[in-house]
Formats: sequence, C-alpha cells, structure tokens
Amino acid sequence: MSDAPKPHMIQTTYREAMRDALRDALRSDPRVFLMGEDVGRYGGCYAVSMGLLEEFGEERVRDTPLSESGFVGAGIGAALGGMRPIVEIMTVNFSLLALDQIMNNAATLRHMSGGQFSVPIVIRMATGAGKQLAAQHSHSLEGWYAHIPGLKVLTPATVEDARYMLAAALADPDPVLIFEHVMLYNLEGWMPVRAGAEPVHQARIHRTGGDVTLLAYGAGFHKAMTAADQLAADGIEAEVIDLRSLRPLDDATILASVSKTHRVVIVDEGWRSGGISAEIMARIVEQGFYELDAPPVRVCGAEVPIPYPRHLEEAAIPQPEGIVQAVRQVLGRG
Amino acid sequence: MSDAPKPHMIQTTYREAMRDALRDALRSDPRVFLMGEDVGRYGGCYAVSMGLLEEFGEERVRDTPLSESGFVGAGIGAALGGMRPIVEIMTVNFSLLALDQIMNNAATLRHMSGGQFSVPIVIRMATGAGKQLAAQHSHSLEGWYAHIPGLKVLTPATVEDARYMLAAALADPDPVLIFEHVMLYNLEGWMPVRAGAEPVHQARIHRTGGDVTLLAYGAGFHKAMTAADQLAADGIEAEVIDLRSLRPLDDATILASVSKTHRVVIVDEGWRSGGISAEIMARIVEQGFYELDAPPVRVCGAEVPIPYPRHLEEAAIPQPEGIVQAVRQVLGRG
Amino acid sequence: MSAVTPPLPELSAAHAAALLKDMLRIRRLEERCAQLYTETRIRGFLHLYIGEEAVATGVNQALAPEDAVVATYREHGHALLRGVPMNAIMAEMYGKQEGCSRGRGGSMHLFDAARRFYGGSAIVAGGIPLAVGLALADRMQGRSRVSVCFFGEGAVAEGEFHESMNLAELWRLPALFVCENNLYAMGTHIARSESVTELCRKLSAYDVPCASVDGMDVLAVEAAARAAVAEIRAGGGPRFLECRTYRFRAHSMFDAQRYRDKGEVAEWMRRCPIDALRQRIEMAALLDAPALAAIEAAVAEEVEAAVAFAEAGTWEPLEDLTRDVYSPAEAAP
Amino acid sequence: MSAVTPPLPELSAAHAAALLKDMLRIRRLEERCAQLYTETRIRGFLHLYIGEEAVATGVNQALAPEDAVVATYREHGHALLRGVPMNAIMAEMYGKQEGCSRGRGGSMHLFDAARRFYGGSAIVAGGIPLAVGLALADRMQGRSRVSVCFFGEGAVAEGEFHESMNLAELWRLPALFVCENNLYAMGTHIARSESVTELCRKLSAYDVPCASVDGMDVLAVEAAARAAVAEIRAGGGPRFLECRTYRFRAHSMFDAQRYRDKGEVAEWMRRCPIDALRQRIEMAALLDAPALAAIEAAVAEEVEAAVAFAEAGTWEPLEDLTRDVYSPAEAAP
Ligand SMILES: Cc1ncc(C[n+]2csc(CCOP(=O)(O)OP(=O)(O)O)c2C)c(N)n1
Ligand SMILES: Cc1ncc(C[n+]2csc(CCOP(=O)(O)OP(=O)(O)O)c2C)c(N)n1
Ligand SMILES: [Mg+2]
Ligand SMILES: [Mg+2]
Repeated sequence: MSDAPKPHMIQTTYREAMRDALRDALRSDPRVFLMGEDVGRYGGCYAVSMGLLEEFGEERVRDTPLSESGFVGAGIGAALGGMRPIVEIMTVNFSLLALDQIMNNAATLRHMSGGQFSVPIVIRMATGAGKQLAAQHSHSLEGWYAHIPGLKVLTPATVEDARYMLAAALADPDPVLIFEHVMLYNLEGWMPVRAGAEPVHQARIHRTGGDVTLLAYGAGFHKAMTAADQLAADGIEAEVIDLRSLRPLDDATILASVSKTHRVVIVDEGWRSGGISAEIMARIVEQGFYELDAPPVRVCGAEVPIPYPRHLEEAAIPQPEGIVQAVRQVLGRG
Repeated sequence: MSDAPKPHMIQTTYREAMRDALRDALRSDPRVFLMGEDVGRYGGCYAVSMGLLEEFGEERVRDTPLSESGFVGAGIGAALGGMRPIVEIMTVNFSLLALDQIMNNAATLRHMSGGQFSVPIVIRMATGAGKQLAAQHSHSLEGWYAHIPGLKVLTPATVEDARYMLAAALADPDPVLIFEHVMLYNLEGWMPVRAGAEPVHQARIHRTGGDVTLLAYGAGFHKAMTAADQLAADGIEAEVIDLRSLRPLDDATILASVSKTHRVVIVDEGWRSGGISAEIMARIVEQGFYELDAPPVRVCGAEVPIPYPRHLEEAAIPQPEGIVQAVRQVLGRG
Repeated sequence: MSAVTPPLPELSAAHAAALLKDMLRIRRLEERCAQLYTETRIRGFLHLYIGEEAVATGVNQALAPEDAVVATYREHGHALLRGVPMNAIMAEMYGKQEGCSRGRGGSMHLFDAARRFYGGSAIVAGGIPLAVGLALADRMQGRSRVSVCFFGEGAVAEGEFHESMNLAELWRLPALFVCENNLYAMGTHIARSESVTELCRKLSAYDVPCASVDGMDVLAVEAAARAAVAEIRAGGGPRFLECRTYRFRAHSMFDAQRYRDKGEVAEWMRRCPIDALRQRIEMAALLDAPALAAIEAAVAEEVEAAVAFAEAGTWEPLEDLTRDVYSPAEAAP
Repeated sequence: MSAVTPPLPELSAAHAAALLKDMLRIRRLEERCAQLYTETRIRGFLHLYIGEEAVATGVNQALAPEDAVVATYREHGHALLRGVPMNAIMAEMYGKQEGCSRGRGGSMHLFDAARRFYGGSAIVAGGIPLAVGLALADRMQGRSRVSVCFFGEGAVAEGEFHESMNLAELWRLPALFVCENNLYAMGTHIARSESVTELCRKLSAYDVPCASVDGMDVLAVEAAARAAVAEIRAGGGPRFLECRTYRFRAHSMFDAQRYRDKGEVAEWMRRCPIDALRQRIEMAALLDAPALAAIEAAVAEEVEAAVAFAEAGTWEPLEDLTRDVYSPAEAAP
C-alpha cells in the first residue's frame, strides 16, 4: 500500500490538539458539554479550554465549584440522563476526592444493573510530575486507576492521540478516563489529519528494533524514545511501544514484540510497587515466559511522595539514563 | 529449641481476638481511642467493638457521623496532636471517600515535612466478598492500597494475628491500615498467649512442602490451606505462606520458598489486573527468574463488580478448586 | 407529633384506596421478604422500609411516569411504586436473572431503565450527585422532567450531600431531594451525629426551599410533594422535603437495637402510617370492610404470585459473569 | 466596604509598630520571592498572599505559642508570623535542605513541628479535618490550646469543609476556622460557585458562631480573632471567622486574570492593609518617619539575609530521596 495517498500532515501542540478535540466534540454533538473547575472563565488550569467558553457559552463550558465528588457524580448522572459529559478534574491529585463516584458508580452501574445503564462519561485529568509541584500535586495514578473493572484508561502521549482519542472516548458507551501528562502540553509535533480516531486500545510501535522491547506511555514514552536514540548510537536496536491504553492493555502487540526481542524494559512514572508495570510484567510472564531470555526490568517512579527540588524530582521519576541502564542490564551488558 | 516451653494456647474467634486487642490497647495507653461509624452504641457493624463503649466511655469509643473524609482526617490530626487513634472505616467500600486524606495527608506528611511529623494512626476496615452484599459492598482493595508509599498494609488471617497485629500497628510511628476480611470474623482458632506481637511484616510459612509455593493472605489464605489438603491427598506437597503484610512485602520469605519449590501460585481475592498478585509475580521474576521452572500462576478475583447471587459471587472470587487447578497447571499436570 | 388529624376535604374514596393499596403493597411485600430471609431464600442485606411507607407513597403521587428516581439500599417501596413489577423485584431479591437487575443487585440494587428508576445505591449519599446530574441533563435538554432523590438523614453528614445541594441551587436544577428522617443511621441517633438537627437549617445555607412534614401521614407527604414538584416544574429550582418518619424494624434484618428503647419504638408504631390512613378511611366512611378486605386480598395475591415467580426464576449462567462489565463492542451509546 | 475608620482607643505605638512590621515582613518577603521566581531561583507554584496580610497578622495576635496552625498553599505569611525563621522559609522556597521542610515541600508545604505549624496543605479543604483532629487531641488531653485553620472561600464548596464543621461543633472542639474570603478561587468568583455567598449562613447550619470582618483592617481582624479565641479557650467550642479580603496578584505567579477586571483590582488595592495601617499610624502620630523607616530597613535586612541564607544552602543528597517515607528503624517495603 505504499502508493496509498499519504494523509495530510499538520503541526500543532499537544495543548492545541486537545483543545481542537474539545472544540470538535462540542461542535459535532449537542449532548457534549465540558464541566470542571476553571474550565470556562479561567480557560483551564493548563489553558487547554481557553476560548471555548466564548464559543460555546456557560452552559456547555461549565465552571464548577470545588466539589470534585459532587460534579463528577453529576457528570455520571448527566450521562445517565442522555448527555455526553466531558468532566475535567483539574489534576489527578484531586481525583481521589471523586474516587467513590468513579469506582462505585461510573465503573459499576452497568454491570450491577444487569446491563441496563451505560455511563458514557469521559473524565479528563492532568497527571504526572515534572513541574516541581511537590508531594500533593505530582501523582501518577493512571496505572492505579487501570485496576478498576468497568473503566477504560487512555494515556495520549502524542499530538495525534491528544487530537483524536477524545472522540473515540466519547463514542464509547462506557466511562473512559483520559490522562494528560502535564509535561506534554507544550509538546510540538506533526500529525495526520484524520476523519476519525484510530483504534485507541491498540499499542503503537513507534520504532522497530530487534534487541529489546521498550514499553512506555505518556511522558515516559518520550523518554523511552530518547533512550532508544542513545542506545542506537551504541548499536542496540530497541523496539519502542507506546501503550496508549492502560485498560485494556494490548497484550497482543506487547507479546508479539517480546517474542521477537526476548527482552523487555517497562517504563512507568507511577510508584513501582503495585503499579501498572507489575501487571505488564505479569502478563508477559504468563503469556510469554518461555520467550524471555532475561527477566523483564522495570523503570518506575521511586516510592516516595515527589519532592519539590528539581534534582530530587528528577531522581524520583524515570529518566532516559535510567532506561538506557535498564536496557543494558536486561541485555546482560550492565 | 524443642525443649523451650510451649506458649500457653487458648481458643478464641477472630472477632473476639480483635476485640481483645482493642480492649488491651485502650487499657494500656490513654492516648489510644477508637473512632468510627457505629463503633460505640451499636457495637460495631460486625460487632467487633461490642461492650467497649461501656468500659471506656463515649470519648474513647467515639461514634462519628457518616463523614468518612472528615473523621479519617480528624484521626490524622489527632495523631499529629499526640493521640494514638484507631479509626474504623466500617468497610473498605466506604474508604474511597477518605482516600484523599489517606494518600495526601497520612501517607505523605512525614516525607514532605522533611521527617518532622509522624502520623501514628491505625485505620481498620472490613474487606472482602462472601456475604452476598453485591457490587458496592464487596471490594477487596487491600492490595490496591499497598501501592501507596508511606502506608503499611496488614491483613490478619488468623486469630493470632487478629489478636496481636493491632498492638504492633499502634507501636508503629507511621500510618498502618489493617484489613479484616468479613468472612473471618467467625473464624475459630487456637493461639498462643504472647506478651507482644510477632514481627508483623514477615510472611509466615504455615505448611511446608517442596512441590509448589502457595502465596495467599486474608480469607484466601484459608482457601489455600484447603487446597493444600486436597493436593496432599493427591501426593502434591504445597508450601503455604500467609503473606500477612502487603506493604512491605516479605520478599525474602517468598523468594526462599520459590528457590525451594521453583513453582508458585498466588492467591488474591482482589481484581486481577494491577492487583497485588501482579506485584508479587514481578518481584519473583525480578529476584528469582532463574529459579522458576514454570511461569507463576495467579488465582484472583474476576474483573467484575461482585454480583449478589451466591453462585456468581463464588465464581467471582478464588476458591480452593481453582487453586488446586492452578497448582496442577503450574506443575504441568493440568 | 400531634395526634390531631386535620380535616381531609379532598380525599376521595378512589384516592384513599389507591394510597392504602400502595402502602400495603410495600408492607406486605417486605413482610414476606423478611420471612423469606429467615428461610434463606433472600440473602445479603435486607433493609426494610416498614413504618416509612407513607414517604415513598406520598411523594410518588406527585410524580409523572417520565420523572426519574434515585433511592438508597432501602428502596423496595420506591421501586415498586415507580412501576417496577413486584415479580421482577422479588426475583431480584432472590438473585434470579428474571430480576429487575438480572439478579445481580439483590435487595440493595433494584434498577429499571424503562421506569427511570436509577437504583438502589448502597453508598450513603452516593446517589445524590447522580440526581443532580439527571436534573442537569433535563435542564440542558429543555425537558420539564423532575429528578427525585431519596436518602436518609444520615446522608446529611456526608460532604457529598452539601456539594450536591450547592450545585443544585447554583444551577437551579429541577430536582426534589427527599430526606427520610427516621432519626437513626444504623445505631446512631441524629442528635449524636448532627450538631444541628433541624434539617431545614442545612438548606438555608444553600437557599434551597425546604419543607418538613409528618412522614407518617401520607396525605401530608403527598400535599408537600405536590407543592414542591409543581414549583420545580415551574422552573423554581430544587426543593428539599424532610419527612419525619421511623423504621419499625432493625437497620438491616437483624440488629440488637441496643441504640433505641422499646418505648420509643412502641410509640412510633402507634403512629403506623397504614393504620392512620385506615382510620381516616373508616372515620370518613370512604371504604367499607369488604372494599378494604379486597385490597388486602389483591395485595396478598400479588405478593404470593411474586414469590412463585421468583421461585420459578433461573440462575444467571456462570458464563455470563463478566457480561456487561463493558458494553458490547459495537454498541453505540 | 466602608471607608470610615473607626476610632482606635487602644492602639499603642508599640503595638502599631509590631503589626506594621508583621505585615511588612510578609509583603517584602513575598515581593522578593516573586522576583526570585522570575529569576528561576524559586520554581513550581508560588501563591502570593500580597493584599491579604492583615488576616494572618490580625489572627496571629490572638494566638499563644503553643497553639497550632494549619494553612494552605498560600501560607508563607502564616508560617512567618508563627515564628518559622525567614531564613528557613526562604531556603524552603529554594528547595534547599536548610529549609523548614528540608527543601522537599517548597512554597506550598512549609512545616515546623517546633512551632506547631502543620503546613502548608495543597489540597483545597484537606487541612480542615486535620485542624479538627488537632483540636480533638487537645480536648481529649485536657489542654487549653487552640487549633487554627486558614483556608480560602473556595474550600467552602468542598464536602470536607461541611463534614468538619459538623464534627467540630458536635464535639465542641477548641478550633478557630478562618476563611480568607478573597472572592476568587483561581478564576471563579464566589458568586459563580456558591448559591449563597454570605458564609455565615453556612455556619448557622452547624451552630458554629460566625463573625465576618473586614480583612483589610488588621485591627478589626485582631479584635475579632481575640474575641473568638477567648471564647474558644473558655470552652465555648469552635468559632468561624470570615475575613473579607482580596489577593492583589495572580492566583499563582502568573495568570491572564481574564476572570476579573482591572477596575476591581485597583479599587481593592486602594484598600491595601499596610497602607491603611500606616495612615492610621500617621494620623494618630504613633510613629514618626524615622521609626517607620527603621521598620522597613529591618525588614529589608531580614529579607536579604534570608536570600543569602537560601543561596548558601545546600541540596539534599540524592541518597536521601527515600529517607522519611517511613520512620527510621522500620523496614522499607
Ligand atoms: C458512605 C457509607 N458509609 C457507611 C455506610 C454503611 N451504612 C449503610 S446504611 C447506613 C446508615 C444510613 O442511615 P440513613 O442515611 O439515615 O438511612 P436509613 O438507613 O436510616 O434509611 C450506614 C452507616 C454506607 N453504606 N456508605
Ligand atoms: C481539592 C482541590 N481541588 C482543586 C485544587 C486546585 N486549586 C488550587 S488553589 C485553588 C483555588 C482555591 O481557592 P480558595 O480556596 O478561595 O483559596 P485562594 O487561592 O483564593 O486563597 C484551586 C482550585 C486543589 N488544590 N485542590
Ligand atoms: Mg436514617
Ligand atoms: Mg479565594
């Protein structure tokens, strides 16, 4: 298919892509509305929704009081009532206040009602460390949320996914959480102009290689790409996979790569113990044990509340150097 | 040391043991108090604290309004203020309402204050399925809580641990969560009378065997023991380990057993994806990959909100039969 | 707590019969459920509404079929009056797949999409934001439906209650919040859980108009609910209705009831809402003895039919355990 | 919003000087911090208290050294007045281990165990239950200390606020809740987040006595705080104090401020609490120009010394990253 027409490419930022996605959604479906703290007048705490209030008005770009449980629950109710709410929780750090609604209502209603009710809500949150915001403002809990049956968890890492995942999430009759890494909003990139979203629950191989599989997502994906560049300079060819979706995980793509490289490094900014990296490792072992030439290695967030100073924050989350080192370890060239 | 004096043994129930532990704590330290919904007048929703109000009065056996975030936060504040609160969250299902306080304050204050503040709080919750209480009242989230740095997570499975873990938790300057499985309260058992707690963060080998290691905790531990009996009848000797503590995990005991048996089955009532079973598996692979003769097998909760009818509830959580089958699988005798 | 019965200028025989039948349907259904519980046909928790029937019955009079209801784990009566067939409710109690939630929910999680009955929520106060959202959806879509949320007085201590009241008034949503103040949250008397026990004072913090009525008097509840719903439909924003009532039974099936004394229970039982209505009917000679007996007989028949239906019901196959965790892959919302 | 200055019968020169100095210490410290932020010596969020100094200063007058304070991410002034050395605060802003939280917290997480300064809490309303618990500990231990919690008006929408007020009054705890009502929560005006904007009406739902004062008038704040604290110490239970104030700067260091107009900002700036106090001092001739200059000079010196201290500070070694996740002697997971 090499002579198929190349999609038209445009350059944008992650923030603009996300905003375009929101604008598209608000334009194309009257049931869609955006609700959250400071999404309107303020323009969003990371300026994602800047300008949308002016275009769509206060009803559909709805500022809320600081009542996370209340407005997330109201979003669930609105979804039950026929709307397609996009609820923004300013950052994942505040989402704990709404966790009861997310787990006990959004994720559960469909099954426990015997399939009668869908909850077509999209909940967006900023996530991650890197802005020196310290212990209470730097959590990476997307992998932790992926534990909950009934939810889907998306982690757009590229401008393309920032632009197109939202539409797919809105088309999904079930609750979808979208985690936007705070360090990505300024990311610039090229992306193809598409009519619709690519399948969002498939991992994407961004770089092929035969020596080791690098599994990553969100901001960590870019660090894995950087690490792969450094490794290539050293003659080590890493296959870099952007997981894109943490629930469901795309086992098939992961295992196919492992069967090729026989060695894996998993990158996850979340705390190590009980993080999504452990689940990925477990699945690889369960489904590909005999393909492995060495135990997979995890490069994760340190098990600490993230400290404020830059040197400690950097030390607390995965960095390209650590990934390179992990690859060397898994290749037995430590 | 076979001629050391045997400790005096007594028979009790898990509920009584827990109550005795509470009574002891309240008697021996004036800073200790018990606080939670219906712990006083009602006697505790599982009758654990029955009679304590009469002995210790309303101040120290303190009924609270239905305000999980408020009274857990107040418990943290009281701990900061020099008390030794035991906060009961009626069941883990309601703890989500208090999760912000648990993660962002209890677990975090010590590190983010540079070590100035300890939060010596004990939070007890009933956990688990088995009483046909359906989707919103049957969570097993103890393994999920074990993701959070700064917390310790205990899962007493025996009358002995019900009796003695509390004192150890109270002696700990850091926040400790104790998960009491609802199906264990009526458990009867013998236990030694001790002066103090055994080290609570060590796993305990309850049954030795050379063919396979069975790792379990809480109610699942008893199912693993039942499975081991069935397996023994078949000539398969399982080593059954009660993990006792999910954070920290006792890697040393786990790995020592794996090095002996080379095969592992992990039992966890929580949802499979991203559960504590994945973390245990990851650690075994990281530290004992070359000891493994087969990939470890997980026997976990199904990834569903727990349904009400008995047959579906039973199917949704690990049962001895499933454990036996998993052992056969890991032994290649499936 | 006044024993004086106000005059009933407008109570027709037909209306009296309807109200009585509604309350009896709840009462007899639950009495049978209690029995079935001791026979272990029904398991798990079983929270009986016995004593509180006037609340759901009175409020229901004010509602149209298209209105939505969110209730708690003590919701058998609400589901029944909203039109969920007693058969489907009883089958649900049994856990049979003919139940209104496919048997998966049991007593605490009755659902019915067609009747806009949104549960059956077992986290105290957890349903309140849902009702806010349902009302928001109606307002945004320009519909004149009302969303009603029932909850106990215990829920008022939960932060979510307060967040929800503020949202509802801030956005002037068409929602009716009905607090079933039965004085106790499990074993905790409201005086030991609220620094201020007059619930309407909570609402003045949000400017949500509040009325407090005798929840043992179905006509009083009906009148207050009708007034509130009319104002809501007229675009007046949310309303709050406190119904002062009492549960005659234990919190769930059994508890030691060490938290309240027998005298208090007995006094409230003398104010049984069904007896009270029956007395009024008799005093006003609205229905004669055969008519009353016919109602009882019809209800008894409905209950026994429901038991038979549930007994004949089937278990959901094990293979379906994980069905409906997610929607079928291609379903459009 | 009255421009009339009430008479000041009891304002001594010494007290005037102390109040002025306190407010200036906050103001100059933060002005310097803002500058250091643009120079990237300080990173992350930096929420300035500029404009609101009268609140912390007035309340602090009512407190004894053994009283506890819980504050928000906008807490530099509170920490400073509670006795945390400016050096330690500035070093913390830099992230140096000589900081009052070992450099780990930065601007939002100042802590000082010795001064009973419990932070520095960056989850809106998250500190309020802590103050309830601190007060509970004091009550249970028979101490007569007061626990003070500062928070913004935005926190009033959070459920935790309501749960906490109820607990505090129900248990009659020695706590003072100080709401710094600066009208905005980031970009959201209180009129767009609260259906009722008179905060004292929220408190009447709990019977917590409430006073509302001009938060730009340090003497008014002091008087109200003293009255409230005296009542609390006398065993009167919790008190709530609304201080009507305004932040002169952006929410954190920069924001477009599209949510408020320049005229409003300018009007409030004319009511600067420091200027107001200075005017009173001048009108009453309490301090002469050299005395005022001496205060400014002393403050400037303290600020520059703090900067030098922070600059000379050291980074916590990487090996210490995981230190203090748990207490020593306890096994790490
Ligand atoms: C958030 C939460 N906390 C605790 C419980 C346990 N619980 C179930 S019902 C109940 C009492 C609720 O009382 P109330 O709201 O007055 O309703 P009632 O049962 O009296 O109808 C409690 C504490 C729960 N289900 N949810
Ligand atoms: C629970 C929670 N939600 C949202 C935020 C993000 N946030 C930080 S400060 C703030 C505004 C708070 O306003 P207010 O309480 O009035 O205090 P002010 O900043 O005006 O002093 C918000 C929304 C947060 N930190 N915590
Ligand atoms: Mg009640
Ligand atoms: Mg404010």
